Amino acid sequence: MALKCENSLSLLAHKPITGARLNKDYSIWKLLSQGFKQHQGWTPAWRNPEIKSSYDVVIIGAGGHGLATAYYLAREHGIKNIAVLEKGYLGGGNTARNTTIVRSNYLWDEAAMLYEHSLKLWEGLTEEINFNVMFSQRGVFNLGHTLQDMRDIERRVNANNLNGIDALALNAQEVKDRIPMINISKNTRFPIMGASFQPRAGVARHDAVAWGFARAASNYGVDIIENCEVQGMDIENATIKGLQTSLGYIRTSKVGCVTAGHSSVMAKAAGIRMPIESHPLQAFVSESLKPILDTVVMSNAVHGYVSQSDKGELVIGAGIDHYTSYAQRGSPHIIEHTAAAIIELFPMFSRVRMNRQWGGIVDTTPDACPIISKTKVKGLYFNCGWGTGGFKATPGSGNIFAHTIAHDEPHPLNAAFSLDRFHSGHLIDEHGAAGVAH
Amino acid sequence: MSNLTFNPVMQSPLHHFNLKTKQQHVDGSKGVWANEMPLLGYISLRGNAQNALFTKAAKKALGFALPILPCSLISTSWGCIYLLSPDEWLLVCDRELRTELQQKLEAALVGIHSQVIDNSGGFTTVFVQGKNASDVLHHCTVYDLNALTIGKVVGTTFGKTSVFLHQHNNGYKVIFRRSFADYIWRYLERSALPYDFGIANLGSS
Amino acid sequence: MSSRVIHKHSRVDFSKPLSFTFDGKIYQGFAGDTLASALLANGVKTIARSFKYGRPRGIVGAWAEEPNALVQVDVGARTTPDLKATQVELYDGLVAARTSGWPSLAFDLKSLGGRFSRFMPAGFYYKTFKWPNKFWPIYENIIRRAAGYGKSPIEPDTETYDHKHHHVDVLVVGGGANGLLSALLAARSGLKVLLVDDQSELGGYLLSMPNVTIGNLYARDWVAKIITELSNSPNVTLLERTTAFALHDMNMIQAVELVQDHLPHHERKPEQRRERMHRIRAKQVILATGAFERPLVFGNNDLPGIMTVSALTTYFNRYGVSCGKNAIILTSNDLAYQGVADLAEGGMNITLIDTRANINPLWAARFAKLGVTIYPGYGIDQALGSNAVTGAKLVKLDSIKMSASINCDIIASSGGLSPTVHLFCHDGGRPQWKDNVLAFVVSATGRANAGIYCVGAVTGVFGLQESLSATCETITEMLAALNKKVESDDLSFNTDEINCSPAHAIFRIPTTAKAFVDFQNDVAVTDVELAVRENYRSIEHIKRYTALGFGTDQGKLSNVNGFAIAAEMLGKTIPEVGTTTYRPAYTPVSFGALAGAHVGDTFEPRRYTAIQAAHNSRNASYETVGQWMRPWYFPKPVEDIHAAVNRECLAARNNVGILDASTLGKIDIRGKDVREFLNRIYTNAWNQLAPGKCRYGLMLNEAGMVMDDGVTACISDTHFLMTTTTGGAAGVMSWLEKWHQTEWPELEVYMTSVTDHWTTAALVGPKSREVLAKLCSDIDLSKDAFKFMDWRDGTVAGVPARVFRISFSGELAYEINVDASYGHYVWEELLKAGAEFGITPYGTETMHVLRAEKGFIIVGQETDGSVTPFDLDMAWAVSMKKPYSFIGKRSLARSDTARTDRKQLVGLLTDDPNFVLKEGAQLINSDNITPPVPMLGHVTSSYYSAFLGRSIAMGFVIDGIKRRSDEGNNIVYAWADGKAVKVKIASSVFFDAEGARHDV
Amino acid sequence: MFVINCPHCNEPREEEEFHYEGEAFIARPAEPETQTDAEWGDYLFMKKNPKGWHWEMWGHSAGCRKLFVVKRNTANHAIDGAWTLTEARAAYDAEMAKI
Ligand SMILES: Cc1cc2nc3c(=O)[nH]c(=O)nc-3n(C[C@H](O)[C@H](O)[C@H](O)COP(=O)(O)OP(=O)(O)OC[C@H]3O[C@@H](n4cnc5c(N)ncnc54)[C@H](O)[C@@H]3O)c2cc1C
Ligand SMILES: NC(=O)c1ccc[n+]([C@@H]2O[C@H](COP(=O)([O-])OP(=O)(O)OC[C@H]3O[C@@H](n4cnc5c(N)ncnc54)[C@H](O)[C@@H]3O)[C@@H](O)[C@H]2O)c1
Ligand SMILES: Cc1cc2nc3c(=O)[nH]c(=O)nc-3n(C[C@H](O)[C@H](O)[C@H](O)COP(=O)(O)O)c2cc1C
Ligand SMILES: [Zn+2]
Repeated sequence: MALKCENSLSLLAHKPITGARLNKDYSIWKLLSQGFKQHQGWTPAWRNPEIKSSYDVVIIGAGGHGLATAYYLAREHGIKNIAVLEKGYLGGGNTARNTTIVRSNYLWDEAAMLYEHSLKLWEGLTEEINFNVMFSQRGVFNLGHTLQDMRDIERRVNANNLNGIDALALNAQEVKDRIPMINISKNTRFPIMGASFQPRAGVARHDAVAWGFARAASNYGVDIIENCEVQGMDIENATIKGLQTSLGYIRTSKVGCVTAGHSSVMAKAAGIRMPIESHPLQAFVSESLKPILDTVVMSNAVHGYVSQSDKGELVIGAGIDHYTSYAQRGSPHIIEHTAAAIIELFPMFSRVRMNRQWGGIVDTTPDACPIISKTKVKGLYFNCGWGTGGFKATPGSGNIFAHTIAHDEPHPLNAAFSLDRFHSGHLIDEHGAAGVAH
Repeated sequence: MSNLTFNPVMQSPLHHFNLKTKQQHVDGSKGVWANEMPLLGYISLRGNAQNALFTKAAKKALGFALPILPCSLISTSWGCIYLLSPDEWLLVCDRELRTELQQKLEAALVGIHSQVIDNSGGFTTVFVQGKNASDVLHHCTVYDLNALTIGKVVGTTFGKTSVFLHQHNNGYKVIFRRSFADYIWRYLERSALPYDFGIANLGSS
Repeated sequence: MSSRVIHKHSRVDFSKPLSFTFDGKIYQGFAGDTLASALLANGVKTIARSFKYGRPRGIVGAWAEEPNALVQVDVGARTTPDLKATQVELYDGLVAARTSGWPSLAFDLKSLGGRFSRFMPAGFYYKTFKWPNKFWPIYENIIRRAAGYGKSPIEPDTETYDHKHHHVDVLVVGGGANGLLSALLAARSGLKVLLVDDQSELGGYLLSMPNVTIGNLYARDWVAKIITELSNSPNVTLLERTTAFALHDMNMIQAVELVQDHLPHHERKPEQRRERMHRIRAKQVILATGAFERPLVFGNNDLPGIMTVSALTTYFNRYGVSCGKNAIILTSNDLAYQGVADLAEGGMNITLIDTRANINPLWAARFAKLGVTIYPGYGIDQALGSNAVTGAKLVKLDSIKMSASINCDIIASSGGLSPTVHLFCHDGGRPQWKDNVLAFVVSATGRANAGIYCVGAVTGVFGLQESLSATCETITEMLAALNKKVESDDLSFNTDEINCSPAHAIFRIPTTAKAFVDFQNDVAVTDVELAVRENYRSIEHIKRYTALGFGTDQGKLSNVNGFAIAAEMLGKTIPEVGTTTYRPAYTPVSFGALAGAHVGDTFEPRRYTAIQAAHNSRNASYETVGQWMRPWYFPKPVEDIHAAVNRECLAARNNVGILDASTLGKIDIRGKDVREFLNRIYTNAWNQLAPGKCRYGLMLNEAGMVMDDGVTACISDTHFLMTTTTGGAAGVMSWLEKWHQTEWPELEVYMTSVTDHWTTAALVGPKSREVLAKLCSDIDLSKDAFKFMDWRDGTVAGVPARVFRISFSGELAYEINVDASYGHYVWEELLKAGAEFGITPYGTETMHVLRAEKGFIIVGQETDGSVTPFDLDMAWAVSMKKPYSFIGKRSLARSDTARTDRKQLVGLLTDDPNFVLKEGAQLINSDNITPPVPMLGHVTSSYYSAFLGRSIAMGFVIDGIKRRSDEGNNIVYAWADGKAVKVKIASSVFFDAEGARHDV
Repeated sequence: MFVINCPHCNEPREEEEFHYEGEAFIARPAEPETQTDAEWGDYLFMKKNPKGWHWEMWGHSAGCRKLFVVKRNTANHAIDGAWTLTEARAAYDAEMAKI
């Protein structure tokens, strides 16, 4: 049932690193010494193990969430014999495709606590996994363009502050003061009336997150098996026994399914129904530019959001394509509209050029909140439904999902995100006031 | 209080662009010409095209059989009947004829499941012509105007909104809802700019 | 330092000199030049500095493949970053600047760091900049400043863009030999053909090899002949300077045309676009996109003065530019030979290094005549020179023995052709590796069922004669599938080409010097090696770890070399390694072109009512509601919003106000089952509502949450008029249709939107009856004849009108509906008639205050998709007894939804009557703020009520309905702006609970 | 970017004229009140969301405003056909009977 707020902050405290298994050898000193040796001495970031016929826990899907889950299972729950199975290359799903926005300024307590837990982990992640994930707290603005937007912003900012999450409500001029390039003219179609701003929010290097977790998990002995597709589930008496994969049968009594856009396919294999629809979500990058935008700007009303990466390209996210699809591509009018939206916010970007455009498959739920849940199959757990906004949750999600799997019991932070809510009606509707969740 | 006298004035949806004062005689000097055909009568009609009672009654009232093929229209002595959907028609006529037509229809359709609505305040028509007329519309709509043969009407997009299109004599009729008029006209003007755009005196073409 | 060669086939017009500026220096070029050809002609070698190491870089390619020469073109509002100098057509007065190199091109500070390049291998940043953690922002700042090429403009664009939609039988992409021939054959059979080519001139690579003959014509004349015929065909459209940059599902191609960028400023017309995006829906697409020659990888291969053979040849033949006097040509194939011959004939001093031990004797003989020195079986170990190439150190490949160094001022290499397969792959297609041509190619008719055909070099057929014949076959097959045939008698394409001997499968020459694969991202062979060593073994990992192919050239020259080198390191074959995914854009495309006309005024529709002009004339300030622009308030001079709203509210309560309510959705519903239909759609019951009466209704979604509300009038037993919220109108209309079409087709109802037809003026206040009476003589307006919640037909100001006596303010009020054509007129008549009573137009803000005083909700403000009618304390609007389970009913009974301690809507009063709570303030139980603080709900609406002389608010509170009447438990705190303010939970009806005011 | 044949307008039209309306043939329980919370929740929220052939509804929002059914492959965007609701029902039932 609903999470009680009183004790939630204590849940955010993170366990100190135990065990010295973590390979600490990424450092400036190692880099210098390797520089003199033509870098011949670097070792694989993660092992390439032979697949075993049985594991204590199998995680399906080596996206950021799956890898983080495996890492925390090994590190915090002492489970030794873990595999992560990935049908393609690790980190190649939505983890490779997202616009990397990390924030925790969600409206409802349950969601805010979940994402704040994650944000806290982000803040120490580079150090913890000894891999620079380039988490850059350059702040995120959520713009408001109507009176109702401004009410919603006020509501969310107040809720955030009461939950101990940093957030500010700004008026249009204050937005302009912080982002001099932005167009706050009253004559635009959707004049900017203000924004919420979370200073601790920001962006991270998406690939580094997958690789860093892969390396860290591998160091703890987790077997990461790429090019291994799970094709069926062996379930007896509503209990998971094993998995059919493209590399053969694997015995196991615990399976964590973290397959994002493909969750319905996995659910079908398990005979479970999911409140999920898979949609294309597209994004694009401009050519690389000298620094011009040092924060992240999101707007639901005009349907676009933008930041500038450390490499210099503008990273721009589009709206979702309405139809369902697994094809990792969408329709061009969505991109066209997004470009128009960006010009509406930043008219000077009209002559900047799109370099590359792509799509991912997002697993959307009716309430725009994830599912982190046990299922009616014993030993089978699902972590999905992150939709357009799960990158930011990567460490937090892995952390509490590992707990859920290890204890066969939800972590207090994900108790509210179980599948039951679609029956009881206890949805955590983030559509209403938080809008699109990136 | 029965001695009230008023002089009601109508304004068309594009009234505020003062097109009348800008209109010119249509000639070959410009690539595109357009103007509003203001204040026509528009009647929405719904009914079951498969129901012979309905079609017969409509025919009796209108003097013409309803078009029933997809995307078809017929021109009548008093205007046009557009099929918008298998069970929906739009009747466009001179404003003066509207009430009579509506009443005739309503009378003929008594007892037959149908809907007759005066929607005249809600629509307007813009006529687009000139040698680049179809070019300009190809900037505005995703529909293939080559497929818009005579006798055909299609509902399609116009910029980010939607319209009905009908090729008529030497140009196109673009029919749309009043509240979008400002946007549609601006979009049209903007699209026509490279072709040289004139406000047509529709009486003169 | 001009190095022009003048020959008759060059495409440059030497009679038209142009002047231009690069990096502050003025140069001369000619019409027909690109910026790149003009710079090369002027002896400018270094155009850029490399991204990571600051190494000097020159021009490598001649077109879209160029990795290095990114320039900033123009200044001010027109400045454009990151254009490839090879694709910028020269015009008089063009101003361009470098995008890298600080403080100058000649000396780049990064090159100092470049000496430490050994410490900056691929992905080094993942391993460092971590200590101490808190310094990361500082490190990051430095990284950011080092990154990036050109500068974004900082002024808004002054030029415009648009989109044009095309629907054609055949789209040909690429205007080279094979594209032109395809277009010709398709056009002759009567099909509607569109051909796009990205260059300024049609002809493709034939423009670079003008001396080849096809039949009895020189290539250039052959091209001209075809173009003439195509231009004269009414069914053909040719678009030059138009890049097809994306191919989407079902053959939707986006192509961007550069309309005026190639013109000098004074010739650009403000009414013309800068760029136009063509969206082409083609029944058949013919990809004739050609190929790019990839360079070979060797030591120091990034020095200025090193380019591809085809680029060197192109500059020479097409642009009349000799890039050097003494050239070393390094090749692994015969394809480069024709160019070599042309260069040698043109007087260039050439040393030919072929990695193959055996040279095709026909060529060898020809080269001997031309004085070309040949080194068979050799390679280049490394280029020599510091800022530009001065020579090369050769290596004998079979023995890997170093050999002599040779001086030169230019090196050109060819590792074979990489077909331009990009578009083929955008919608999921995959290219296939073909060993015999050492290339990823696409099949000519492999996707014919999708209407995609491929011709020319893109299919891996590189011989001209062979490709033209194959093109004929492919097009014949395409036409046959359309029941047409090739209408042509001149299908012989004998060329004077010498047959090719097999190419050498070599991609890099092993060396100890730094050898670059991807110039733009400074990816060296050692980086690929390192990636593999560190287990980034998938080609996608290699791409992502090293940034290979990540640049603005998207690896057009580097990808295949990268795949091959990776294959070598992984011990796999190239097809086993595979390619990365080709994605749009083929070449970059401006946001402006993507947006087209959807900017500024036409970004999104603004919907206006018929009374807009009247509101403008009264100085309305507007609020955006859905797509509509609604008057928000009407400030008089010096009034702020508060003063204006207070005045407007008092006028409505004390005298008479008037509101434009035309934006409310209106749906006419007819049929014998209309009552049943409404029973299912709304929460309340509709069986008893008599004609002439109106009723308020709530609509839920199937999850039981409130989605819309409004008043619906019974016109007759089979005819109702529904009103909806402004923002919800379109959604409700589709909602009704959806239920009717999918679930209840048996119900006899038709619905039609009449929102736009009616102008609605709400006349509100105690004087409203008197005002209306002045304009309306045919409705008996007396209290008992025309009751609250009645409607009547009549005339107002001489116009037929439907008048509703309903009230969203609690006052006596009439909503007057007239044909919108008369809307403005009637509005003005109402204002005239009301003048004596001080009639006051008011906007949405006053409307909100008036309704809040009465505790009426606004859907979207009081509701957020998580609110049931019971949460709103509106059980009175729900009839649980209707036989059909209305939409959303069952959901209300779910365990969580049925809880009685949910958040519920109540009134809220502050102690200080002048303190107006913030809308969005959170409600909490105490003013002791130590996060996390449990939240009870929030303030949804809050205003100062001038009429009540105090602030009022509404909001949700857990268990609020009970707490409202629990004296000991009715205090909460509203938290906003960092402080908590005490509020009392109260009834949300702040006055006139009994409704006396509207009942007069 | 699809081209969809509207069975009511009887011609292929661009995707932008349409609005996606989700999985087709989700039947509303005849007697909602007798459903358990779980059954009702399944009806409300659970989706087939197949990777592969999908029976779905589209509305011709810029055209005839009718809803109709499309069978589309969500893995590669191929479209097998489009039918009116009534026509599609028969085809759908026949296909489901085979499974
Ligand atoms: C364009 C775009 C922009 C986004 N922007 C943001 C943003 O700004 N901020 C944010 O927080 N979120 C964003 N997101 C959402 C975010 O990317 C995802 O929520 C998040 O990455 C999900 O991570 P994951 O590890 O669960 O999934 P994934 O990274 O998709 O991993 C799932 C893995 O499962 C594998 N898999 C699937 N089926 C099988 C099988 N049968 N056997 C084996 N393996 C299988 C897949 O190959 C994949 O690698 C965006 C998403 C997209 C597409
Ligand atoms: N040596 C070389 O570098 C080289 C390169 C290409 C072709 N060729 C030879 O030239 C002859 C003709 O070849 P072909 O007709 O197949 O190709 P081509 O290269 O002559 O023509 C292709 C044309 O398509 C254009 N193009 C490519 N992608 C485009 C896009 N997305 N949008 C618009 N335009 C685009 C190119 O700029 C070029 O003008 C053949 O003999 C071929 O082998 C040689
Ligand atoms: C944050 C971010 C930044 C990116 N920047 C670039 C870029 O600069 N250049 C580029 O070619 N691709 C860039 N990409 C896109 C990837 O090349 C790739 O398209 C994406 O990861 C999806 O994978 P796919 O195209 O292989 O399916 C970026 C992707 C992300 C998520
Ligand atoms: Zn249709």
